[in-house]
Amino acid sequence: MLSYLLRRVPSALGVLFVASFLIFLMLRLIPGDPVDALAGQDATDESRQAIREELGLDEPFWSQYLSWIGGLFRLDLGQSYRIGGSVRELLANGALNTVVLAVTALLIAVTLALVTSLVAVIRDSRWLNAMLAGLNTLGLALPTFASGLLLVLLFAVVFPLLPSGGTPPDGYLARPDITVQYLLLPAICLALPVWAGLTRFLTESLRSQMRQPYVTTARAAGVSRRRLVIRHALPNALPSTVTVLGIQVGTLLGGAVLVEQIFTWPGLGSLIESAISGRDYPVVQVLLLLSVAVFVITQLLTDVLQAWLDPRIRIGGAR
Amino acid sequence: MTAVTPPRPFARLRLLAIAVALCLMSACTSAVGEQNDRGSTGDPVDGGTLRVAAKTDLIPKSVFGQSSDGGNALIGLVYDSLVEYPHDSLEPRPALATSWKVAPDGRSIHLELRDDVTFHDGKPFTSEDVKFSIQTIADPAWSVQLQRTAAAVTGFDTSDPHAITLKFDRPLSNILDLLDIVPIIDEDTFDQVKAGTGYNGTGAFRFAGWKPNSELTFDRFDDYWGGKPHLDGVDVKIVPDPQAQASGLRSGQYDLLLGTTARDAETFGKDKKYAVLDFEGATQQTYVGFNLDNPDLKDVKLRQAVAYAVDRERILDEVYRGKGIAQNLSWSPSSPAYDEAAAHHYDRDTAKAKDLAAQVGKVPTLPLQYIAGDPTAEAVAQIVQANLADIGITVDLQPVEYAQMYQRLVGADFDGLWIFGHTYAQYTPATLPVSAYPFNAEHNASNFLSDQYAEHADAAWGAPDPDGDVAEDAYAALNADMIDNVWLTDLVTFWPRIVTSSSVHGIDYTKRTELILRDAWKDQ
Amino acid sequence: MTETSDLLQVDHLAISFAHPRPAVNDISLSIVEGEVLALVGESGSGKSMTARAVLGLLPPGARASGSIRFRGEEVLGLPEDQLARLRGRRIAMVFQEPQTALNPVRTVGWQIREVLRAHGRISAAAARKRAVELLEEVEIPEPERRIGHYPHQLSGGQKQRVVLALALANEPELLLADEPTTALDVTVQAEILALLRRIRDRTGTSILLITHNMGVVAEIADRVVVLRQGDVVETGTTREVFGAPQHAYTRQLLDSVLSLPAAGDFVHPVPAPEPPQEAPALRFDSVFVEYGSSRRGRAFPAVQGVSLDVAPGEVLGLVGESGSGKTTLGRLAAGLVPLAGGSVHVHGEDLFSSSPARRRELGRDLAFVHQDPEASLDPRMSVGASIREPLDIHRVGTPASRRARVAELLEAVRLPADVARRRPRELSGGQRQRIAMARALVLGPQLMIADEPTSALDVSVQADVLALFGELQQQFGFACIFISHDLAVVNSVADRVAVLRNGELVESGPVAQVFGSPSHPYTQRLLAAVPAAEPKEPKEPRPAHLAS
Amino acid sequence: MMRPKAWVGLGLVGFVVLLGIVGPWLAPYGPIDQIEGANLVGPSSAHWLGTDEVNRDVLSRTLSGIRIDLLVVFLAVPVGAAVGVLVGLVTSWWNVTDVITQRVFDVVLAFPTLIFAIALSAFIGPGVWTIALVIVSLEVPVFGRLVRTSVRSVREMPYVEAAQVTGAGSWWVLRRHVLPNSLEPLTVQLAVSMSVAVFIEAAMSFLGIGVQAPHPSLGSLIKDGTTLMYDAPFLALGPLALVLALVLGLLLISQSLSEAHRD
Repeated sequence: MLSYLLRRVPSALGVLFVASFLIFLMLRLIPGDPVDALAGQDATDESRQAIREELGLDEPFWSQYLSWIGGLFRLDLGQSYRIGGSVRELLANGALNTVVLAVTALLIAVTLALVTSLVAVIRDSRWLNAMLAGLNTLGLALPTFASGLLLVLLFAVVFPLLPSGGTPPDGYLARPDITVQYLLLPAICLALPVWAGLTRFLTESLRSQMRQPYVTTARAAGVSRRRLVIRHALPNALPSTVTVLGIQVGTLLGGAVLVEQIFTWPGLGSLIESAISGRDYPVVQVLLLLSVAVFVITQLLTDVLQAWLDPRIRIGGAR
Repeated sequence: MTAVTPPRPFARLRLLAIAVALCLMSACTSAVGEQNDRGSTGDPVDGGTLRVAAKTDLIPKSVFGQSSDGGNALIGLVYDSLVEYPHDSLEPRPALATSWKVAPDGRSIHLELRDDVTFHDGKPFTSEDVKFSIQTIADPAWSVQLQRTAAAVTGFDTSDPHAITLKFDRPLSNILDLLDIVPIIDEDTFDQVKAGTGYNGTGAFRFAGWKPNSELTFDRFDDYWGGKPHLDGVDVKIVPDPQAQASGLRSGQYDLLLGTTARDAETFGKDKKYAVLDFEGATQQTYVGFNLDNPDLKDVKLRQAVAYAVDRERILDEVYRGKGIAQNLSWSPSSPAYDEAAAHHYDRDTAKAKDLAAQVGKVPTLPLQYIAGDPTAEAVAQIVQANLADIGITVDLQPVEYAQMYQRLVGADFDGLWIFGHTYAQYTPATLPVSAYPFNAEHNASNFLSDQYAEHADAAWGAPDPDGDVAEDAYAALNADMIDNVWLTDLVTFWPRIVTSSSVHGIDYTKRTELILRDAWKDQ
Repeated sequence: MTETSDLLQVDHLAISFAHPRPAVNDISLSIVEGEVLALVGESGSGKSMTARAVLGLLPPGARASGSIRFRGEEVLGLPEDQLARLRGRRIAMVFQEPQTALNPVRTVGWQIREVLRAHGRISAAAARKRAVELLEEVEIPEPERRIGHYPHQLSGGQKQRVVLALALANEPELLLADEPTTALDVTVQAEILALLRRIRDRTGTSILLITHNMGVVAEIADRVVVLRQGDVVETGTTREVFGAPQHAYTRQLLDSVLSLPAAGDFVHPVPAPEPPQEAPALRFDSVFVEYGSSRRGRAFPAVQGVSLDVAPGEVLGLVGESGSGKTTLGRLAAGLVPLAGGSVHVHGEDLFSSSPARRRELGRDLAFVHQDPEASLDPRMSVGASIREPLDIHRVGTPASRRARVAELLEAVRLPADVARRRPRELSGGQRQRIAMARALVLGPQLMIADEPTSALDVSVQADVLALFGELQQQFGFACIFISHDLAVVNSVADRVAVLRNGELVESGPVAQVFGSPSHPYTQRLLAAVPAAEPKEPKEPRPAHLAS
Repeated sequence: MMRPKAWVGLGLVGFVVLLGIVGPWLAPYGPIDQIEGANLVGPSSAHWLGTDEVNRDVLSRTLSGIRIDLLVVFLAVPVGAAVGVLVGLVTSWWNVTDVITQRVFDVVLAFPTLIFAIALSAFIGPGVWTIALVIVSLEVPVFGRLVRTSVRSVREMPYVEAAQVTGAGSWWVLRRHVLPNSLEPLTVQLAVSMSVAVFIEAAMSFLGIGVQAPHPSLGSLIKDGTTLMYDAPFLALGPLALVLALVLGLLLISQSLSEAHRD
């Protein structure tokens, strides 16, 4: 099990390193000099040069890259050009909001996907299946911003039940009941496509597991359908579902850009937009690398989770 | 022996669902309802937090320069200036300075300062703070548009802590503009300003915290020299999308919007639950600029053709919903330099425009840059594009992010045409050609350099009395420069409009569109 | 004709599907208590569907009519919850494929407990105790340890024993066994059959045994019902059916069963083929093959030091049980697996040290026929294109001459010429294997490697294909490695035979010699395990082998 | 035999495609014509879908905007798919190239699409070609991986081995066996990718980094409509319905393709 994990780590690190280099290179090629934005109209060549030196932009490319990577290992993410504070502090706030949103969305999506696909397969009724398939396709076909705006219009404006956006005013922990209300709409909006994709996959794979001989064996031994689905088919369907979930998690950050904009959720998505438009390299490069790291770590975790869920990998083939 | 009960997962799920539903329905308070049910009594009451939605966030490194909603709110709430202009005139009122007197030679000013003012951290306010504040603004690192004016203040007599004499290296007709604009800051805590961690001022509200891209919070300053404010505090949320601001006000999450579109403001204005405040006097201008470094724009006939072609009335009516003035001149109507005839010199005349364009000959496609993601700018740009198409000029629209737009303005490197806003037209006329980026006679965003213009600007700057005859002549000359050379042409002069819920009262603002909330209160 | 003592009574059972598919027409049968009834037929005869109908396990869309009575009570059309009470508790079922019949992510103990729980509450300790008992009953060693194991940690035979334990857990009165030994090696098959018999003897459980293998029938059944395309062809005691088959189809089935030479048949060695004049068609010189990567330290040997010659025009049978390395050896000859040691010579030329171009050239004389008729032809190519492909690869002749050659080969494998335009999925398994052979022969190869070419086919089809193979071999005169787990098949086609076990050569020699008087004990055991296609007198159980 | 699902899907997509092709001839106005005095008027017989805030006929803009989406869906996706298939096919046959290519694909796929899109638009500026480039660079690894999976499974098939034993080279096998047998999963993915492409166009236009004013695309029309959600809720409806129809149609096609593939 451990060696299984260890074998995957080097390639994950490789992806991260290549990505870090590409990000760094790409940002240096983007037209627009950050010094222009900072120096102002009345700046002299001397003051521009001073800014350049202060930001380390006068050093050669490689040494800039290496000092950045070196800083990453010391958790020193650099200083924001525009905002002035350390990138780490800037990120901490946004990251918290994005993580809270994404994790809530993920929990909603996974819970709902489990419930809907289990009910669909256990009940196996024609109209229920048709209804779920319809909802499902709609969930996949509705663009995130359209569903987001619909949710706002319906639940915040026409029926003012929930806030139209923003984070809870006193933080997440002070009033859990208020927090839930603030989270509900954006999380549902972000969860919708994940739920749809996951439900579709899980339902299909549960159905195909139900056709497997081992299910027939258990059925022939008198095991009820509900137990067949939940206790027999589900554990077999989970490993591959986890992989699909891993891919979905990777797309969550991209979806968060839209959802955060619609619900004015001050997370990494909105941060990256403003940082890119402001040519705030230190923030942009860390954010880009972070999104790659999230993806890579998610893949790693899915691999591990998948292996753990499947005794054939967990225990190995030795008799 | 333990009996094994088969688990009943659905039963558990059902319980959970019921629990959540019950919690949502009864036990919990609604985040929305809590903020809506309030009755109005009509009299000022203390307490409550004003929740403001702002479009753009504070940028600490240019807090005194590049204007942003967040930065403006910060300056308006936390800091005071020495004098204050009323909205509708250029006759300043006392603020931190109780009285002032400009020397007869126009080369110095003496100010008496209040002696009962302390900073939020308890430090008393003295003349040294004035000196430090003006010197800070004079530092090019902050890219403040008034930097040139501030830099012209070369002598500081701070021997009396409650009075100061400022000496100039030349006559400054717009010195009071500077004193209205410069926030009085504290040297001891200045390190925190650039880092965005602390802002120590003398204003009615003290800075409580900033979460980048998210919110700024302010608490009431009980020892404010102008009396304790009614509000407990102010929360400024950063909400870049005008649509989200409107939704937030409707759903009761915000009390005051700083970034509504004209159309949203119009819609809200028809609803009794909301109030629309026009910041009259704090006028802003939208203009089309020309970068003369682009060879296609070298010919003034082409620029004049554009000035004749644009349909200012339509832009005013359709985009700004009629709230403003359509004119080609860059002054506010209240400005001493405003000239009714000159302001309508370039009223729409398609025939003239076509004629001028024909004289230029074949014009290649011109790039037109405007603020990306700003519905107002996009609408204006598209109308301008259509207007120019009518006279046979093709324009390629290029949206540029706000930060980039500002950078290009500062660096004077727009590709060709651009649409942007300018301000300072409501101040002493000299401030505009001396300090505003699009007009600065020494180096401006259009790369328009003219000795004649520089001379006229200097004359206006040095005029002993901004309303005097010398000044009047200089203004007339400047107007002629603008009309002849057209390095930019104004489209619309408008005033910012903010929307509040009708439970908010007593909102005031500075000429620079900064919120003043020392007398504001909220129905409880 | 209804007898009250009948445990199960099936009357005029018919099963139909919405779309055409093998179904059950009219089947009637009965089982009395303690009896082993064999349901015999080829694929499509409806034998499995009949058994599934008893437990209400028909696939969705199937409609059954007629009557199925269990102890006089109608079970056909019972609602799901009542069927669930019957399933496992009173009638249990065992399926063909032990590899997939167990839940791969649950332990053996869990699965037994689950089956016990399906019919009433049981404490964890009691369930564990019962699980151990059951594993003992199906003769799995170290049951205490095995209940914590996952299916993939067990051998095929052990898995089938666990499946049996699951079926027996709730002491059913009737056991439906659907081809319970088909997927197993012969020695394991013999053990499982012996176990089934002992269970019947010990518990009195009746067994409905579904099989296509007449040898298995002869070994264990009391009575036989022969099915053909959904109808009962013949019913009788095993003795009657084997001794005097009434129906032509029964006779045909019995005739197509291949037999081995009886022990001691071999007296005079058949004169060995003349000593090879030319280089052998294929020579293995103490070859080694490893699977897995040695770099990661997880390589295990698949073939160890095997030396063998195949003379031109000779058919060498390669036999052994699963894991013996016979398939690997065949793939090695085709150059499909890397060589870890030794050398392989094809017509005197070293296969693995020649250049890639030369190896492709050598391919002209080499052909490979795969076991699985489903996968041995590209589903996207027409039959004609598949047969023509080797000609296309080596750019032999003109398009017209290639077409002619395809027609020639189709005739040789006795298929109509118009088959060339069809797609593989339109053909039966036997037809596809003929096409695979035609493709293999199109370039007139000197050496053919046939990997279990008939093991997926029904017995009667298998007999036809083997006969065809013999004729083709005569006609084209190629040398052949014929790989099979079925000793009787090898007996019918091969000149010489090599017996493999765990990657090593056990013995080799002319077929009659090796099968007639095997010298190695393993070969003897292998031969003894093959069920003979004639009923035996009841005799004392053979010594139980340890589970593999 | 085709399922009703496939017919509905084809019908929806065909309808949108037809509108996109003949639409500009049916449109009463030019897509960027500003009609004097018709500022944000509601749906009427003169303007079926109303007019927008700069006096343009929304119906005409919608009909014209479809073309951008068609371009993205039926040009960018197939180009990305073709490149991906070619790269995947060629590189996955040999272990060394396979490992390198897969790592590169890993890196590209590791960037969330929209974040990649934002970064790219900062680099080359917003516009239709930016959308196309985002989609192409997304689809290349998607299809490359898919083909790789096919190559890896098809190369183990007995019919491939039979050909190899007879002397077929790598190219032969790739061309004659692997490619044809990979087509089914590829067609399913093609339909899925096309629906994703509609999303990407819409999302990028929504974020302001897609098609630029004054030219319409379905996504930018929806964005324009939503900024005027309270004043003119009718603006976004037409384009939104078309996006839904297109995505729904493509999804139904992909679903019925994969179901047909499975049976």
